[in-house]
Amino acid sequence: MIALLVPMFLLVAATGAGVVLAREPRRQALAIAVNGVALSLLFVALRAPDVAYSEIAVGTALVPLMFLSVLVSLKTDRPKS
Amino acid sequence: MTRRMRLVLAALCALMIAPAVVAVIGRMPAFGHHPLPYGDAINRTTVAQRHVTNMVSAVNFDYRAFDTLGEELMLVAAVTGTLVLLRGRRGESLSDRAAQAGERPVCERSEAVTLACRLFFPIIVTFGIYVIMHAQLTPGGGFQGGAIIASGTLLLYLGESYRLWRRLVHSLLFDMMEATGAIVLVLCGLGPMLRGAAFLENVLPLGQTGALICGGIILVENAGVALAVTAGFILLLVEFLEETRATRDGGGS
Amino acid sequence: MNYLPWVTAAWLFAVGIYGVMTSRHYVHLIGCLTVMQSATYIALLSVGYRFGSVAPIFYARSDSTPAVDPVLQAMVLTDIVVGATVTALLLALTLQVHKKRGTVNPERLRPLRP
Amino acid sequence: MIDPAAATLAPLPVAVPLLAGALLLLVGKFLPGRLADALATSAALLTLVIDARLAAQTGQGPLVYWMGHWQPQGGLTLGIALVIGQAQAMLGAFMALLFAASFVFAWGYFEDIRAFFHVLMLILLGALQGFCLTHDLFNLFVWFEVMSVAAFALTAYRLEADPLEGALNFTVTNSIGSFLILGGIALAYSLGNALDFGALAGTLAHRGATDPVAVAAFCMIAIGLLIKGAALPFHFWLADAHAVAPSPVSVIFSGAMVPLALFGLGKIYWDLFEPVPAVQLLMRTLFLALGITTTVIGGLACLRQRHLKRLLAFSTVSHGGILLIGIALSGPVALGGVLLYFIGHGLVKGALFMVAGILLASAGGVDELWLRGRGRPVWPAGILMTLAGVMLGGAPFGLMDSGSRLIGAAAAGRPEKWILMAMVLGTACTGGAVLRGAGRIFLGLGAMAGEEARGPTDEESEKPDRPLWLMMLPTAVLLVAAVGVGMPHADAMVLHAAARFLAWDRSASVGPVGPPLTVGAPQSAHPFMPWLTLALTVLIAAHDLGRSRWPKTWLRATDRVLCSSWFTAIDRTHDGVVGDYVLWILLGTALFSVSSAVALYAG
Repeated sequence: MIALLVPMFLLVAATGAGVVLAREPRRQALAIAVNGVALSLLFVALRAPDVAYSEIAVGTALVPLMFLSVLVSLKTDRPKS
Repeated sequence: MTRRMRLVLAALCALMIAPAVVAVIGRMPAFGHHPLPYGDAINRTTVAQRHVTNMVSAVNFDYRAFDTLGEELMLVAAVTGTLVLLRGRRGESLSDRAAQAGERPVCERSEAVTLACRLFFPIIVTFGIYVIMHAQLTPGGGFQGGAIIASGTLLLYLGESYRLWRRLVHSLLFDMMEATGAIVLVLCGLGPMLRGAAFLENVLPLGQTGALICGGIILVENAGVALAVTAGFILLLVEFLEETRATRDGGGS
Repeated sequence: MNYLPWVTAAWLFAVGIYGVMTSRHYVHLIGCLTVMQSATYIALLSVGYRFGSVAPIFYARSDSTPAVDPVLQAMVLTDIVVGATVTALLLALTLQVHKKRGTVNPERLRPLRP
Repeated sequence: MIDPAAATLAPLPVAVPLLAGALLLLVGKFLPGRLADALATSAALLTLVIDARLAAQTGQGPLVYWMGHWQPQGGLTLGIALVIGQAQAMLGAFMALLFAASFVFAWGYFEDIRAFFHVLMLILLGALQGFCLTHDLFNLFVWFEVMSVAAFALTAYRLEADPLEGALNFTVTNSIGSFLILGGIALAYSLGNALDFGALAGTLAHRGATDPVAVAAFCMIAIGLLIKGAALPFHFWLADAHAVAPSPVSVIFSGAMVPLALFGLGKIYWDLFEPVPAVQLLMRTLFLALGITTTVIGGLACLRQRHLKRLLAFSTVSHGGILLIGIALSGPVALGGVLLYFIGHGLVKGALFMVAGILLASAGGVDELWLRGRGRPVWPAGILMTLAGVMLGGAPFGLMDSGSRLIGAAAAGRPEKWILMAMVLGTACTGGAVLRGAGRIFLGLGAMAGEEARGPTDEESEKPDRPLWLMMLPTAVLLVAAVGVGMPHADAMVLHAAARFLAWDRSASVGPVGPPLTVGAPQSAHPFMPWLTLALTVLIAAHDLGRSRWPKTWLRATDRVLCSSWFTAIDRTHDGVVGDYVLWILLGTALFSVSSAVALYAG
């Protein structure tokens, strides 16, 4: 069990740091999705399938999608002066 | 304050906080060996008392249903707030009709993409519904399934023309769906009181353990959550995607 | 191993707060907030975990099997909803403020100071 | 005893507003705006009635209500309990009253799509009630979060640049606070393996006696609540948010939400962590010091504002500091003072934000200097503002005054001199600032502006679409209540409620009823204190308004003090950059960790 948990925790720690260090917002959206996958794997390892489900659906699909669409609007948006 | 100075001060704070963190981590109960009387009690008693086999759902929708009530109302508040923020400028009318910004596909779709989306959309929705319906038996539930369905509707956005998508995904419908979900949850609390029971008390027949229909009020609450979450997340998606188009024509205000 | 979960949680929290303080783009700042939040997921679930036990689902097995704590999992579920919805709210605020001020640099967004 | 009919009312203060909000969301699109107003107002009034009934019933001890009828089984708590003592019920009733008043005040103002404003406000009301009544740690967090989310959205409701920025600062800082609370909950659970206050307190009492984990759990939860409760150095978001939110919303924020977060801190302390010696030590020292500093700094910052709502926001910070002092003093007398001060301050501050709203709607601005003399057409508002300012400034009548008397009396035997000085100074500064505003706006005094001219401001206005009397009415009602009309025995009542709240045996989550408690109102050792405060208040206002008349040397002397880097530092630190606010949170956390380490070694 430990052999499975340790790398999971480390993976989550690494991907989380990746989200912060990805200064370029588009890459960060991707990093968030990756972090979401890592988190849900960890949740499975921690025997929390329910939580893993929702993390997959929310953390890897919905949230990064919102980020991307907001970035698109920010790019195409001409601020009114 | 410059970013540099901020970082220096933050480093000083970290130096002061670190020992405390280390001390606390050092004294944490051993990982993986906690005594968990609360959880164990629920694990022991639920199957007998509530005829459901998914403890997490039992906690969410029965033991601690009051938390879930608050959680759903928070979802409603957040979605409402987002709608105020995003629709406020575009105006209600625009977001209920299909977008003004004429027929402009988001990207040139090949037949294959459209086909794949049309193929996968029903599969994903079915899966979401399956996850919702088995909340009381296996992992999953109203929240997970709702999120899955919501992200599934995105395939429509990718696969179909924008206008068709907006016709299918009609905001008003989902507004009402979300409100209905919240109302269902509150009534799950108030309903039993009419029969002299306590707020949120499980007064419905519990059914057969392991059957699809079991757990009494858990089913109803699960349905309410499913409604609220599905509609809420779809609304969020719709509004944000709407924004990517509305802004093309100069935002406006 | 004994300390790893708590170290991970603390690490994520610290990294997130570092990102929040140094961010130059509000969308990036929001991403850092989600990292801080994931620290709370890990802390909660690690408290509820127990070696050699199964998920709290007794569909295929008897409920005398030692299982992990379902209460904390329910709490984390709530927590995830909180995270997603607050993120949406923050993103909407960012969009609007960009329309009004023309920037999303946290350093330059200062209420009542045109 | 509690008659069973009343006992069934227990969950309704939470359920009624939430149901009304959900219904409005469903049908709001098809309702005329006025109808939505009426529905929201009546929902708030119904909540008020229910809370009042509960308060009347729980005089002999709290009402324990198990959600879903999950009574503890075999000594194990499975469900969530609401514990409604007289104290909580009174606060709940007061908050419902404030909401009703602010709904009337906003009548027809938010006649927009789908009555979203009412939906959010009603959800906020339900969340405040739940936060106030619950007896479960995680449930407390849930309602905290619901109230935060609704508040974030309401802050940005005007969709102007400043509200959006204010809402962003508000959201980021408070989200960090809620993460901290969750972390604290995780630590507490790892120690106590329970969430119900009763079950948790039992285990913490003997397990956490000298345990850093217990102290850390308390500190994290406390910091989260202090961020919401706007105590130094976590208060920075408040001035930004309250200054830019629509005035009916600011009424709720300043009058109910911020003080309630501090009361929540008190609940956490008394219900859970009081047995931990180190935490007790922290409360007696660190929190008291924080309260004193908050009171003084908030007052001084308040004097330096020209944006009326921002000025009121800082006065909220200052009075929140006084509440924090009362909580840190933690005895029946202090708690009674806190309850009374909570209600009195909420009423007065609510009325003041309503006056600001009246000026926004009728005079078309909220900048004190710009408004000079422009308030004359709405002179009745001036009378209300003056009355409110006098009460805020420590006039010897009204609920606020009785509350501060009790807190002052409880200070005996503690660093009394400092506490009283801080209370006098903070009260006088805030009252003086308000009176200055009243004189300038409604009498056209104070042509020559002082330090406040440098304060940040903006051009803001609200739709002038409401008859003046409709806005004046709730304002007057709140002030009449604040004067304490019809509440001759307020002191005795709150003291009784406070004694009950503290005497209740928490380790067993079922309230055994002891003999009726009678706590006589203590004689304040300093009967002259209110008069001193009032005199100082008037002096400050007169000094700022009469600048053109005072001798130059005197002005130069005072300005040399007020322009010294110590005072201008206050402006410079409130710079509106969220990164700096987060840094301040970090500094506060460092302060907490160092002092708790000291407390652990001392204890």
